[in-house]
Amino acid sequence: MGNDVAKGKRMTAAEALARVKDGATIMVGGFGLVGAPLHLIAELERRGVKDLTIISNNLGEPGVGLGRLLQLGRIRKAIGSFFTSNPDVIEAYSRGELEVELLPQGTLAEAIRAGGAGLGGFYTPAGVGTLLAEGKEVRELGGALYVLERPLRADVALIKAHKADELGNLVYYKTARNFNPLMATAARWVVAEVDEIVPVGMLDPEAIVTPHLYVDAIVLPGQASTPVPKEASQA
Amino acid sequence: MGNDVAKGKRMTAAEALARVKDGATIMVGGFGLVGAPLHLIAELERRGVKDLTIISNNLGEPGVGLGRLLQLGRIRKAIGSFFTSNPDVIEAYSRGELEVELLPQGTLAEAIRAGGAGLGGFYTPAGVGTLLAEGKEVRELGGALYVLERPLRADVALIKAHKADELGNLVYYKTARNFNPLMATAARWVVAEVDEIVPVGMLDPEAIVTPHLYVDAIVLPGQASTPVPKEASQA
Amino acid sequence: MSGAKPLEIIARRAALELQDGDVVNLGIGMPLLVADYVPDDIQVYLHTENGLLGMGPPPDSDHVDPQIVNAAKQPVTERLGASYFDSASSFAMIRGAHIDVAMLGALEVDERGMVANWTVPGRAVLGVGGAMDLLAGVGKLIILMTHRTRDGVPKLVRQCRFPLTGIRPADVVITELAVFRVDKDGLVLTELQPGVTLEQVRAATEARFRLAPELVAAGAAG
Amino acid sequence: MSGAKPLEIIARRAALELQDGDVVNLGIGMPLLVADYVPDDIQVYLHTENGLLGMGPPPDSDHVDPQIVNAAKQPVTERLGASYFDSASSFAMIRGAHIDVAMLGALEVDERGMVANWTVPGRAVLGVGGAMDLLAGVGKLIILMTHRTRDGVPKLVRQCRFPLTGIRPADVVITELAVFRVDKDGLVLTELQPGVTLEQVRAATEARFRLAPELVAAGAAG
Repeated sequence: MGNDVAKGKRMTAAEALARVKDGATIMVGGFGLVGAPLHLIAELERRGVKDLTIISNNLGEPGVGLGRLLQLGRIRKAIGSFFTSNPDVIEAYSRGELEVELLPQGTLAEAIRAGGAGLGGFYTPAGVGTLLAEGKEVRELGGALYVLERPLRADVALIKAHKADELGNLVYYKTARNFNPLMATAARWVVAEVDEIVPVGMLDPEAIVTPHLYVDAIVLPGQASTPVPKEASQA
Repeated sequence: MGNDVAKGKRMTAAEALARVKDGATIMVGGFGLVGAPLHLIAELERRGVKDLTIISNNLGEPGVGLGRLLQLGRIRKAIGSFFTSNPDVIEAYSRGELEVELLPQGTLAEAIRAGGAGLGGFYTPAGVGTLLAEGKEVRELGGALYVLERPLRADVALIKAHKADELGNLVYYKTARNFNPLMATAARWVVAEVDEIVPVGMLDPEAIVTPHLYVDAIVLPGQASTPVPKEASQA
Repeated sequence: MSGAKPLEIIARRAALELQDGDVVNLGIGMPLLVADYVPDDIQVYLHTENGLLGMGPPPDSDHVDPQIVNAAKQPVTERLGASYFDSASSFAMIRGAHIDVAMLGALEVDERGMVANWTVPGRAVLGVGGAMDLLAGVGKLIILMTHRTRDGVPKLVRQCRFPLTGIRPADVVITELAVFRVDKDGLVLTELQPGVTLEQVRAATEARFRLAPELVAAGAAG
Repeated sequence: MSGAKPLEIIARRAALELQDGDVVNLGIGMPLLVADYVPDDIQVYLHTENGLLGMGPPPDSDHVDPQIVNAAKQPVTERLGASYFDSASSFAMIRGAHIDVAMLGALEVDERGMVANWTVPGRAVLGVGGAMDLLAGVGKLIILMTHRTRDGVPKLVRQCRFPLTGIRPADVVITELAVFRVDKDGLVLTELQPGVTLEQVRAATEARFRLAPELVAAGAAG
């Protein structure tokens, strides 16, 4: 809801993330590292915030992206669909250092959309009769069984887009789109890392994927005025 | 689900609507007449099918678009959000000739999306405490009240797009988009009336709004081989 | 009361509620007038629920595009930076509180701020449009209406006689006589329109309301 | 049995299940091989749940775009007529039965056709991906798997020991030994892979299954 600031959404990563506090719930876009806002994640690392709840499909790779925050012990809980590709998650979980909430990938996407769309919940067929439906309401509707799933929302969303205009309208690039447009709708403060910022009017009104009302801050990494420490910039 | 035909989705209106039978449930795109598939509606008239259930935001204007089908007594039931702009609806309803199911506009849109997305239902705050929630489940979730709404699906969807490619990928034009992309997802047989058909590859993969898997038939009115009767062509 | 028409008075005052950067939905009918009074030094972005963010004013008759319309199906224009989207996406913005302000008309507002603005009792219920979604979802709900009906019946009432549009109260009510804010205890009169007295407001209002401290201080209560 | 490798035998046979115009999701792992065996005279459209319809083969090493990947996060290409969309839209296609065919691997399939393909007992449950959505939603569900584990344990079992992926049965199961269809009464053996005998299938299968009439007629039961 980038509504309190008409202009001046362009910020450094440090400015954009200044409000992120210990214990925050943060959505992070990307499917693995594809479409992940790596510069914003590096800034999260630099800020040293901890006890984070991360909503993201995965937790990066060992030492890269969100995987770096995990190694540093900054993540308390992860909500996503596929963590087994990062062995560090398995280790942290088995040591009791990381709480995990697992959702089917389509449910994760839909729950984020529902959070952004002001819905109270939805019934999905995915997961019925499985371990992932345990403890959840299962209900017959129109002759089929569905699980009730609840919306997800966050304090902050960190997303990666391809281009922004100065108002904050966004377009994405190829399969780097994935969860990013959904997360843009479901957090109180939405920061978009972009490859390019163009003047208003340069994006086709029919092709804008994320209208500007969803975006609070635009960060163009090359223009960051805040130096990023070496170990973080490797991400 | 235009999956049984890889090529040859291009058809005349008559061919595309040959399968529409009396008693069918039909979604019809458009916000008023803006984005309404007027040539396909004229073909419905020509075919003479009746006892139709129409899912559409409105029922056209008196004698125009769906309003013409209403005048001819072809519509048994209408599901939509705003019918008072067509006085014929009020008359037909008061004479007991038309059944009406009224939904908040956002609920109508979301229910069509849910139908296309395989969901069993969703909880919306719109309508809580009003006449339109009577008889529906109202439930507190996360401290707020929501109405349970059910998905909508149809036998046939008649939509209006701007351009199609030969595969059936679609883009729309301005506010003529409205309900059309949603209805494309929620019917067993989806017919798109378009202004132009372009070769595959001419639509930007990032800007396609309706991917081809949703589209069964593409109708370019200028190329219809079936003559449309005079009174219908006025629509 | 000045010589200006009631609707103009209301729209002019309503525009002052807007802040720079606000995303605003003006519904249909009278609130659309507010667009003409937005102060020059702020930028607001108009959302119309049929699928456009960045709505501009009506075109002149030579530049009408019949496929660019507002929620009342009237031709409008597209501003630089506008975007188009489907109806589900548009109402996701509304229900999800991504619209900062909605300005809507009303038939009645009760003394708790509850709004009736979609149908009248006894008539067949055949139209609702986006009224309930807007009421349930937007950030700030501002009701614009004449203080009384044409027949002189107060529209700020103890309890709505007309069917409610939802269970979420208005945040602000603006009439040609006064401005009210709604808090948890109900209506608070915060401002008299120029030339209007408290007695005039009392005489035209059925709902009970309190006076804002600033009004008491200004002596309006006298 | 021919000299071909099991995975190749399975993929080659699976490709014959495809029809012209099908929209197909190949999940991750072995089923991705099927793309290499699609008959030349039909056109299918590959959907990958991370947000692409119209996926093409892996690029050569000079043309890798790291931002075009499949569900296994491997680089792929984009075919003419492709489109990109977000994850909610992609899974709407899946749950809404807009994907005609999904071909997925499995750890076990039971004699009712129920599928276990996402986790093993006793291990922490830390990954599911799109498996449950695909199973619940696609038009036709085809399971591709070796008939036994590397240790020779049958994977077609009376009842799954591994956690189920859902309550929707597979439509077809293809192994390097045989093809089964699933009807309301369970598994039906419809085809032996070239050179495979019914006795070999029986010996490698724990699940009970019936013989399709065409197999009986062909004398396979002897």
